[in-house]
Amino acid sequence: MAKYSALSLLRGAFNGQSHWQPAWRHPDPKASYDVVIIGGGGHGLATAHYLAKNHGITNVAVLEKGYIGSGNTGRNTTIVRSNYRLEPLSRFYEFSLKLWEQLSDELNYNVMFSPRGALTLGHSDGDMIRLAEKGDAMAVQGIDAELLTRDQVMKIEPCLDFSHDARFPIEGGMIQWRGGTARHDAVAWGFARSADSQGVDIIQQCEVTSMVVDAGRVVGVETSRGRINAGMVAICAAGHSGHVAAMAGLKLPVESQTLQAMVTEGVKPMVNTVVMTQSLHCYISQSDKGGIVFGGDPDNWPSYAQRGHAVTMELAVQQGLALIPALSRLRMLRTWAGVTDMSFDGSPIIGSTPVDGLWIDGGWCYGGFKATPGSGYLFADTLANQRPHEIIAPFSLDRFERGSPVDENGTGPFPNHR
Amino acid sequence: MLLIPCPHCGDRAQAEFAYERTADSVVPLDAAPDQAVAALFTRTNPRGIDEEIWRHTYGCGSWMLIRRDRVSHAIEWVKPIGPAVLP
Amino acid sequence: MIRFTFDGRALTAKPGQTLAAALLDHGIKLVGRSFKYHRPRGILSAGVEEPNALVTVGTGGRAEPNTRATDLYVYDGMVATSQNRWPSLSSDLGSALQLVAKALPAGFYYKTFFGPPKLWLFYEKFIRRAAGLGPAPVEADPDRYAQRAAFCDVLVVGAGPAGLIAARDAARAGKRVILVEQDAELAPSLLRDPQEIEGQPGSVWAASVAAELRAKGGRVLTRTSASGLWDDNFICLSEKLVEPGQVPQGAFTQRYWHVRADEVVLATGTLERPLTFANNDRPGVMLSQAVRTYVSRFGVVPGQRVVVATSNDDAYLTATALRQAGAEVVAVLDSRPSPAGQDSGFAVLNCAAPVSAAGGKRGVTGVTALIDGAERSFACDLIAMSGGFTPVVHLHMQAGGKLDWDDAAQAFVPGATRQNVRTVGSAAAPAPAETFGALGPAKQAFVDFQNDVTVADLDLAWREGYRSVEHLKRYTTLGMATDQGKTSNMAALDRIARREGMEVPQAGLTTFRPPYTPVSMGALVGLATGEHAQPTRRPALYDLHAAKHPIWLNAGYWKRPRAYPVGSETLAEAGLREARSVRQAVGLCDVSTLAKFEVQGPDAVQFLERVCQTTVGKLAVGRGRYTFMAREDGLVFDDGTVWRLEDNRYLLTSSTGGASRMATWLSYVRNYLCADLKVSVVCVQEHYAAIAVAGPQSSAVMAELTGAEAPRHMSVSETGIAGVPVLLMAASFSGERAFEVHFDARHAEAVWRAIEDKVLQAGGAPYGIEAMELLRIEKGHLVVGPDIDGRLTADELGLGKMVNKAGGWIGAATLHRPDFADSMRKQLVGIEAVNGGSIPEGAMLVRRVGEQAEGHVTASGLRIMEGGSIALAHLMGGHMRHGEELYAHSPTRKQTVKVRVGSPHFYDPSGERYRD
Amino acid sequence: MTDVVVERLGFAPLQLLDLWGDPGGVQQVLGHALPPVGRAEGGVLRTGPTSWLIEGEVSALKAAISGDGAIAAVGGGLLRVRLSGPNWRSLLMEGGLFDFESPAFTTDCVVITVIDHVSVTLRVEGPDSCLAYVPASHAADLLHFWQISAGGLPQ
Repeated sequence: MAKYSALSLLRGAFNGQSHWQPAWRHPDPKASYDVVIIGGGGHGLATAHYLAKNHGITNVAVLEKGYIGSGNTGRNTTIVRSNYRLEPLSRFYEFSLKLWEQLSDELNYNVMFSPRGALTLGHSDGDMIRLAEKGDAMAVQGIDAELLTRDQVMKIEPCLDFSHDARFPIEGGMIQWRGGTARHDAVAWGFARSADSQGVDIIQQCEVTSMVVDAGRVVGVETSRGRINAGMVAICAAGHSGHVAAMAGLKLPVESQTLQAMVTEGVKPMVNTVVMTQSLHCYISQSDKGGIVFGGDPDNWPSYAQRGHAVTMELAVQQGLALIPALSRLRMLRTWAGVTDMSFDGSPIIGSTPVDGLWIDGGWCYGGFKATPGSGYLFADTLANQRPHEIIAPFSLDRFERGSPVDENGTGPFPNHR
Repeated sequence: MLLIPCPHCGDRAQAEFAYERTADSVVPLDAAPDQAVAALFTRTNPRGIDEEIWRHTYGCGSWMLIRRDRVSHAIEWVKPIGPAVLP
Repeated sequence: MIRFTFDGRALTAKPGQTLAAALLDHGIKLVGRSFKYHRPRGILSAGVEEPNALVTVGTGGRAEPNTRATDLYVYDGMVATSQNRWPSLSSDLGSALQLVAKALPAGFYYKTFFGPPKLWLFYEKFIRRAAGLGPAPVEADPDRYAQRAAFCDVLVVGAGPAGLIAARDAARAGKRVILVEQDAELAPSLLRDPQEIEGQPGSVWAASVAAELRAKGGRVLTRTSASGLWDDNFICLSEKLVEPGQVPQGAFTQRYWHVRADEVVLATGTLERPLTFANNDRPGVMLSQAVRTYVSRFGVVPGQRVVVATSNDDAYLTATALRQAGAEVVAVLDSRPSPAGQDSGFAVLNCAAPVSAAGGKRGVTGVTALIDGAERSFACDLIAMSGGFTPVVHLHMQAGGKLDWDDAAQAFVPGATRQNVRTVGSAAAPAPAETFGALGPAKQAFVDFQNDVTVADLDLAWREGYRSVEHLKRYTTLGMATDQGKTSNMAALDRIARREGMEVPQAGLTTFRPPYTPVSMGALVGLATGEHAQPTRRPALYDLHAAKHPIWLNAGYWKRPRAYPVGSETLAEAGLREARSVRQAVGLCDVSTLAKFEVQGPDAVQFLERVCQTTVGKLAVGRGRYTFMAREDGLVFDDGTVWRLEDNRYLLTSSTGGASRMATWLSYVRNYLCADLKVSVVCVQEHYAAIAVAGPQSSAVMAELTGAEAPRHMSVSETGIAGVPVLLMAASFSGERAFEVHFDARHAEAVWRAIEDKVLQAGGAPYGIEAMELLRIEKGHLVVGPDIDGRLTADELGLGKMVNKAGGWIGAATLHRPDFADSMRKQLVGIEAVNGGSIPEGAMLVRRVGEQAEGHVTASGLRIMEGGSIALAHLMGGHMRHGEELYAHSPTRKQTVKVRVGSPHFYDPSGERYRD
Repeated sequence: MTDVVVERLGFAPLQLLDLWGDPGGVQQVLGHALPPVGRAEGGVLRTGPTSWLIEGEVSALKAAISGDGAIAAVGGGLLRVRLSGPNWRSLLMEGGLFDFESPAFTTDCVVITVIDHVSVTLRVEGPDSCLAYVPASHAADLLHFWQISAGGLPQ
């Protein structure tokens, strides 16, 4: 893997940048691999990278039905944070956040992880107490969390509406300074380049059409590019987890729903952090190109269409404008939608399945992007050792029938009730 | 925004409706424990046609079963749910 | 004449001119700076596809950054400012970036800026400042936006000749029609290329069609963009009622339409494609049809010595228009081999295409062309180029339509559709043209003008493996600028196809998502701004409370009084005083927001015993009880009271915050699970106002008010207060003898005043949520949200003894899951500070600071009369840990308080005070 | 110039009739049958598959439906607002979802729909007026919305 550096860019200035090699190969699939990963998004590619890097397992194929990073990896709002209330979640996301902090160097690919701060606003005393509770839960685990007064929030984000008759008055907030954003596509590309350089085959335009099952064990997959045998099959298919799992006769505790996001035309810096709120459902940040990136609620009804509901976006903008009235004259430039696999407690599902040889990394709801390095690392560890890593053990598939959901919001088994 | 044919009111905007759950997630009142757990915590979740329970929440309030395609969003049919209704 | 300013310079415009037209009229060619290299840019187009000429228009709260000068009609007093330059447009320091451009190829930032994240954060500051086009808005928008629904049989998008005819046909067939046009004028193509239609001059004809549509009840909206075409022909339109930055003449600045149409007819026309050659981004390089628009429609000739470069016939019309306007057409470079336009009298050169433009920020000075393999240069001050026509298929694709490849036009045209959408006019049948790829040095040949993406960037991306068109876009940022690739996508596909040696359709296609043109955020929101950003629900007694100037609480959508401070009292002081008056005398509190359901019918008990985890059937008429409800997963999600008013008539109350969830849940159970029951469940949350009266004096107060002995605890009587029939329910949330008075909300004020009089006479006071919280925490009553958090079972909440042992309630079946038997699950306990200090609500419970949390404080209060901090908490295995000492630890608030675990019932645990 | 008048009529005694069976004697009590979905007759509006909103005296009706349904008072929670003048249909299109401009939406038609995020029950009283039943807690918001909107209706 030719090293990326400022120096090599400078060298390119004198050779017309002609020395750059392909970031990854475009190989044909081999007949057999030790591990076949279904899904060439951030999670699948990260799993492949860590299988190779941490466990020396390089006879690995990542199968992608479109092009790498074409699913939710390229369709999110790029937020990275570990500010969760429940211990299994904050512990996992903190593990992931620590990987983010060194990811650009690890991959020799700048994923532009920008720890500009993840700010959650509180609009009432009640909100502030819930924020303190979350911050305290984080802090006792050594995760950074700082409660902010209204004045402190005003210094950090002067663009917010601090008037006292605001519909959502700002009483204060909580910030995780180490949270922020990253460049979503770069994450897929960086993991792909690194995995490829370690020998992993990334096979694009290769759709899995069925599972090959022998004596109750998954031993391979049929694909649009022929049969591929596998020692283990790992599903990293995000919104399509249920569809893929069904090929092995498995029904998952997930429902696929659409999550939309949007971006405005670019303007000079105005939103400094990632702004979220305790009692609303919108999250706002500003991209490096200047666009204000907005996300809101999922559409709350099942869909695989990658096509959102016009009104959901209007509701998200309504909340965003309530917080930052000066956004009114900006224009919405682009909307997009991803298919999310909404699990039945809002937490991911990682680990083994009842089908021998089949493993899953899914159920990420709308939290999958920030999990990318963490889940790749821990899922690779799980696959390599054929047992769940301790940090992801709480997220086993059987937790629902056992009665141990990890329900951050306490809203129960229906995703649209969250 | 879908146009949903309410069995009682005719075609109405989706914003008047709320999706509740899939038909396969209904837990009958007399469900055995295993049956209840299976219904609550597993879904076929097909990338295609499924049957879902919706409510005309901000309209007549009635419940209905909608069979629809989750990729094209085309609605195949809608059936009313609930007690017998006078004309 | 219309007066306006551009970068402070006072200028004039003719009526109907766009800013671009007016600037060209004044000979101003340099209008903006590009995003990445700050290259000088002029005006490329005459429409919404403009990538270069972006300005900020308006001032203060009306300032609109990134407004296309080509899509902005000049109005008197308009203030327009160029963007992304410092200190000025003509001497922009950022343009120094062009010097290092060679070291900044596509995706350069992925290959450098390594090191710790803080370092990237540092670099990013500068990158962010350099990026971002227009200035960030600061002030709130002073204007309003309307949102409106419309329904029609046929919606026609585009009021060109094809659209007008389609709309007229539909109207004549008796259909409801809406016709929308993004331009300020109908049929703008007829202003560019005047022609007679049906015996009338084009624009007269267009006006007569519009008049006919209106006469037949149709709606014709100009300055209106169809931005999104969603499922089932739901279309969003944004209509400019005034120009960007302009002071509205009426109530609104824009109107956002939500249209539902049976059929959508797309007459959206085509966009002209630029040619790709070196320095094709210089001011003075323009699209051919745009040049013609400026000449014929706006009366502006953008150059005097013109080279026309084309791959199709249409550009000859431009040459003709220029000649008629007095400009010199130096040459027509036609890429096609066969002689075309030979009889036009122009110097037509075949097999000819531009390679490189000369000139800088003041505009082009010449062009070098490749003619049959030989280079030749021409001096000129304007290059009018045409690379063919791309149908506007955006809305067609948004509606799930497929695209077909039209080889003659080298363009994608609308194919099969899923929705009732059809395309007419040139968007369905674009004029033939050929493509011939990029010429000249690839590093100077721009494909995406605004984002500074060159052919060299595309080639680099392809070489590095970013071969899918989506990868290419994302790696190079092609098509991601404010024009969304309207002028660049096809050139990129063409380049990929040539590299891969395939046809364009095989090279791929990007999907178009809403909006077609950017939509003001204000329009997406309509009137839901400021204090109306979300609905506010006001209880019936709102005005009465407001007169007392309470401290309000936003409880979900509701406005509720939190405390009624006297004098300079703080919230805490007022809350404590109010709570003490309840403990010592009597208080009254508005609890109208509680969820309330009337459950009637012979099967009402059966229904309620499904929903409630407690028994209901044992209640005698006139009695009530505390109850709680489990979800299907066995965990408690709400609580309340149930009252038997008559044999077959019950009133069920539950939490305010859970009201709509409970209404849906009861309706689901009734209609889906119990459709055969003879039961009626009606939500009466708003019909009944409710006032809680609590305190040792409460029964005396009620007796006085009703003239009868007050009902005993958990009994209900139907009586009257101030002549108003009321339900008098003896129930206590405070721990004192207490009542809830429920009655028709129409009489809310009369009843409140009557009760308040007596309460005041008895030495009591009204109390708000703050006091209510103190009272209920001391008593150990639970609240949905913090205490009943949807994660615990009834047993774990300490409610196990009340569970209906006979079962039958929803949730019983799943409660047998093995992990629920784990005795170290969280359980509800009380905690009390042992060495003073105040227990922080939300704090973690730890054995020692530095250890993991074993629980947390759900609600913190105090012993109301004697002081001392007490709280409710969730604690692992808490029921077995009474007496244990822990710390309530709040690192975020830097507070740590030693606490002892015990019963949650701190006050009158045996319930003595409920009895008179 | 608004051509639409928004008039706050205040509250009235309103009852919700909810049926689980088919009572025979209703026609005799009311003088007409219970109206079908989407329609009103006299003081009775159909609000759902099994429910009717009734203005006026219901004690006789209560007797007639006994065993087949129940009646609950709901009038304290519904503010009645009259929209009148030639532009009432146009006003209702603001912030709406339903086709009030449809020629089929005529006198005694009833619809429950969402306007400005509030669920409202509407009954056409005649060519020039329409009666809205607005949840009392939302009424201040919705009246404000109508007041602003009425000032800027499109031609």
